[in-house]
Amino acid sequence: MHATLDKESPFEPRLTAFVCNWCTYTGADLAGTSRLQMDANVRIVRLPCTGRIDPLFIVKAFERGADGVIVSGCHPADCHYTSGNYHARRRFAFFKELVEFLGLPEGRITFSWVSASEGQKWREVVNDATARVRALGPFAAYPGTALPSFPAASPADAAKGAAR
Amino acid sequence: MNLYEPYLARVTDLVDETPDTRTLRLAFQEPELARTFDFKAGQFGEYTAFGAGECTFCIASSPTRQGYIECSFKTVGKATTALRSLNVGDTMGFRGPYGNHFPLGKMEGSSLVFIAGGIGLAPVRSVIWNALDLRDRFRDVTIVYGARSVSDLVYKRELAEWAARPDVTLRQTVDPGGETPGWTGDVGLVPAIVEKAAPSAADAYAIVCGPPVMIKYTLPVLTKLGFAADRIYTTLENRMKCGIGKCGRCNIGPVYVCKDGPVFTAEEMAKLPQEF
Amino acid sequence: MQVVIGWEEGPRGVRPAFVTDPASARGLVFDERCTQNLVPYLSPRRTHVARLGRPAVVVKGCDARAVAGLVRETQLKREDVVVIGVRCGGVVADPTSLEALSPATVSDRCPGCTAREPHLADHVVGEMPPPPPAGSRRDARIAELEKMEPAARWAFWQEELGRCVRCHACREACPMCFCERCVADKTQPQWVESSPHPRGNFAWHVTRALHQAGRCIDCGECERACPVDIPLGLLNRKLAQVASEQFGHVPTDDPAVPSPVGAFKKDDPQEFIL
Amino acid sequence: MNGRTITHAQLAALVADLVAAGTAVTAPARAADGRLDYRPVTRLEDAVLGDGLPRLSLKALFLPPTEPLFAFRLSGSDVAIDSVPTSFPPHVVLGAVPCDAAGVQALDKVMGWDYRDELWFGRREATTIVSVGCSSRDETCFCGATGGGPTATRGADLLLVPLEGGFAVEIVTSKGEALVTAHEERFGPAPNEADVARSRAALAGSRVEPVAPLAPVTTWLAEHFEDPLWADVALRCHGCGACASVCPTCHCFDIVDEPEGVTHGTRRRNWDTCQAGRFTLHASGHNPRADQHARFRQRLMHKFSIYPARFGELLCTGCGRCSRACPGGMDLPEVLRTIAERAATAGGAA
Repeated sequence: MHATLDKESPFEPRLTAFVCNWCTYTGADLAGTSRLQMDANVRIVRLPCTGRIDPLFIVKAFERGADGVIVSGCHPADCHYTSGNYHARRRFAFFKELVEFLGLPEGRITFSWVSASEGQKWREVVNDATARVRALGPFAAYPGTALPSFPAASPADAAKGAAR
Repeated sequence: MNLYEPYLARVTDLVDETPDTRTLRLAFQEPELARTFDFKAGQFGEYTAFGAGECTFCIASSPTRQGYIECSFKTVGKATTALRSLNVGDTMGFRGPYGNHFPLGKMEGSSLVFIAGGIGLAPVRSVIWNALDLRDRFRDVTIVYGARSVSDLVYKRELAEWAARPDVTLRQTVDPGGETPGWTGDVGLVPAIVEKAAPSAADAYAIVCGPPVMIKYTLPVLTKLGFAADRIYTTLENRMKCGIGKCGRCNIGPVYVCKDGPVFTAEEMAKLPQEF
Repeated sequence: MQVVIGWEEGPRGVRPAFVTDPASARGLVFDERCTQNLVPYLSPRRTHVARLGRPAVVVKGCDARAVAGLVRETQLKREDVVVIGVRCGGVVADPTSLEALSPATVSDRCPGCTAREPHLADHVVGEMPPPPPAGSRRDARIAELEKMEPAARWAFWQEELGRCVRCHACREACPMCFCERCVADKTQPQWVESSPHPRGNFAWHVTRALHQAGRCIDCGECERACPVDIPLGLLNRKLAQVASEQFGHVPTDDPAVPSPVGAFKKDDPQEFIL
Repeated sequence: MNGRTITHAQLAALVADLVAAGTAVTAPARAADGRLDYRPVTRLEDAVLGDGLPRLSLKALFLPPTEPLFAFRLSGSDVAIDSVPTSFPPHVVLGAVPCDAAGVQALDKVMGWDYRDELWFGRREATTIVSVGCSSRDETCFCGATGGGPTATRGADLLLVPLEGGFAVEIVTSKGEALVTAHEERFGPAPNEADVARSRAALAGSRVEPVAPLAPVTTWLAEHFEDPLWADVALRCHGCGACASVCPTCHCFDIVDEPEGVTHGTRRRNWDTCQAGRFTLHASGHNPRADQHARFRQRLMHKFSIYPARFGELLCTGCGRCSRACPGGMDLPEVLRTIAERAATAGGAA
């Protein structure tokens, strides 16, 4: 997706983090107010609860150019809504197994529990995830539909599209 | 030329007709096209809100008013919501004009009876202004227009204008319960008001647009008044994508609404399968 | 009941039958060609079937799990349908094929089947035939794929999913795709792009498989309906393995057993979470 | 016969010539799962000629399952449109099944009436279709009833009829002739007529068409939009649209905008099917075809009544793919037979 990146500048991945409002977002905020140094590759999307994070959010993030995704929320037993993170845990267990079975490399999606007091842990999650995705390289999994997109301009391409 | 590429047009004006209905006026950006674009009352187009898609409406302005076209629409889906979010100066797309039209030429020298319900006034408005701009070519002009409530009446400024004209008979009505204090029009459903207004069928044409149920109950009234089925015109609103007879979506039995329509006589409608 | 949904001889193999006249009930058959799951015909979307009246449906043990699933998820009242069960010794993959049941022709889901007796049924007919052959080709294929490098696996699925034309036959033929309006048909916002390009196809197949996690009753109709032979059963089966290995859930025709996605345990495995 | 011959070796050389000259060659070829698809090939060995129907029909080459119509860029209040090309580099389809070639030709009518679909015709004009006599009939095929046959030439530019060691080449159109002329050295002299006739007869086989002549069906349909048959015949239809996906003549499509980020997007045309409930669903919630039997009727009507009435030809080439693809066991030959019987009875009564 970033095939046009300047050869001289090393690849810097873009990561999207879906985090719960009560624990991880506060933890990330703490990391910030504590002036912890960390990679600046992550854009945070705040949601009420990990239970609100539909796996389609992650798919959409990749569609729109993310190279990696972080999903993070309250530790088990700490959910603001009692059981949202337990439900999310099962759902993401299925999701993780599914996308890996489809061939998505393991390191592109990171799941973590980060509490409101764990600013330090958030820094580690972010730095580790960024390093993993940096090593994996850009997510270029949608050839032909990346910008600018004119696939199937010739019948041969069309045939490829139809027959593949 | 790729048929599916729209012309670019700029929104030059917008009017909120009702809380959920808006009229956009658009002018083509290509000067040559803006000068030469022509259409006939009743024809439709595909309007683009870029990023959301296209939607199909009849052109609501009159072909006698050159230099712009207008569309009026209710916000119901993705594309109409996006169209509604456009401001004056924004760019939208237009493909058309497509389809057949009201045969106004054939109606010259006759009386015209316009009957519309709700947003159904949009295509009729095009013919009304077309006829009024050529007023001396027609005999009596009668307009019966109804909506659910006073706030659902579209083109309020124009209704006032028509009401004030001595050469137009306008009956406005709202459904029972839809009236407001000070409402001076009729209260009652459109078919009943048509019956009450009893426009003469002598050498007259009727143009009827509105919700299917309104059309269904208005047609017998017109028949009773003496209108022949081949002198009653309406438009069919079917879901379309291409507008040019390819995408297969607007078929009603053997008819391609986009090419054989959208204007049909009551006589033609009666022969169609009841699948609209 | 006013209509019995069963199987009959068709011009090519057996096919679904809708019997409204008791005299025609004699035309109903059950044998190893009765591959189709008839439970999708109970869907309220099938207005043309619903019009026939109160249904009875003939089910194999695996199909009975679909009835149970619909009852579990409050899509169907158990008392609104008469369930006629048939004891099953496995079916062929292709109900129009003329070949007899054999390890080569048996449907991928049958080997090792544990649902041959339809417990949910109001009436069960027939003697228990011998079991289908053991040893799942599908599980072997999954293991093979899992041994590959992710990039090779990705390439395999891009080839397979790349054939998808987004007709959604997999969804329409599925007894458990019961949503009145599928998320893939929603446009505001549009979560799943409707175009059959790699992006849209990936989003759709992830969505379909995931929404069937723990819900899929493994009748194989999605894969059989697919006009371009995408091995959808591999995805369903993979998630069934996860449900079984991680959460101890196996498809069942007991409506009281909760769905593994709707439920949780406090000590569910979470090694993948940092 | 206006004909030539071509040996297997010459045909292999022709494919090599074309590929070397940059002409794309598409032929039925095995996919990774062993099934046939129309796929790009670079050598003759990869092509599977005259031995089975590819999964998707030839229409997919001219109306791809998805294709961009244009891209757009937004900046402030302005929009710029990036066009897609409507002319295409030369392309040869080798080994089209005759019923597929016929389907493409049937679609020229709808794609060309009044408004000319440049994307369709751009590809049509760039493409030379070489059909091969078909030897793979089963009980769902009824090409004979639609005016086709195992060696029918409708829609083909050249037709290859198998002979010992190669093929007889029937030149059908000037485009086909141009291909022969351009590669003169790859073709041999006219074939022995008796050999060709024998080969044709062998391909035609002795099997009886599973469907009677379709003219009475067309007549009956035009008069029976409302009929108890429809509720009956469509019961096992899931409305899944698998039939339309594999059909060589189903051409309904959807048009969608796909934003790619905030400022860019593509408008695409995607296959759609009249079998889907949402196909005719209005934004208001009203659905003129709310029932599956109405949707099945539409498909049948379109193929055997509406299209013939409008364009003078059937929108069906008898390939049988719909029956094979149907998960509900619907069988088009059977439905057509039922209608033909009713038409006969009605004719007798009238």
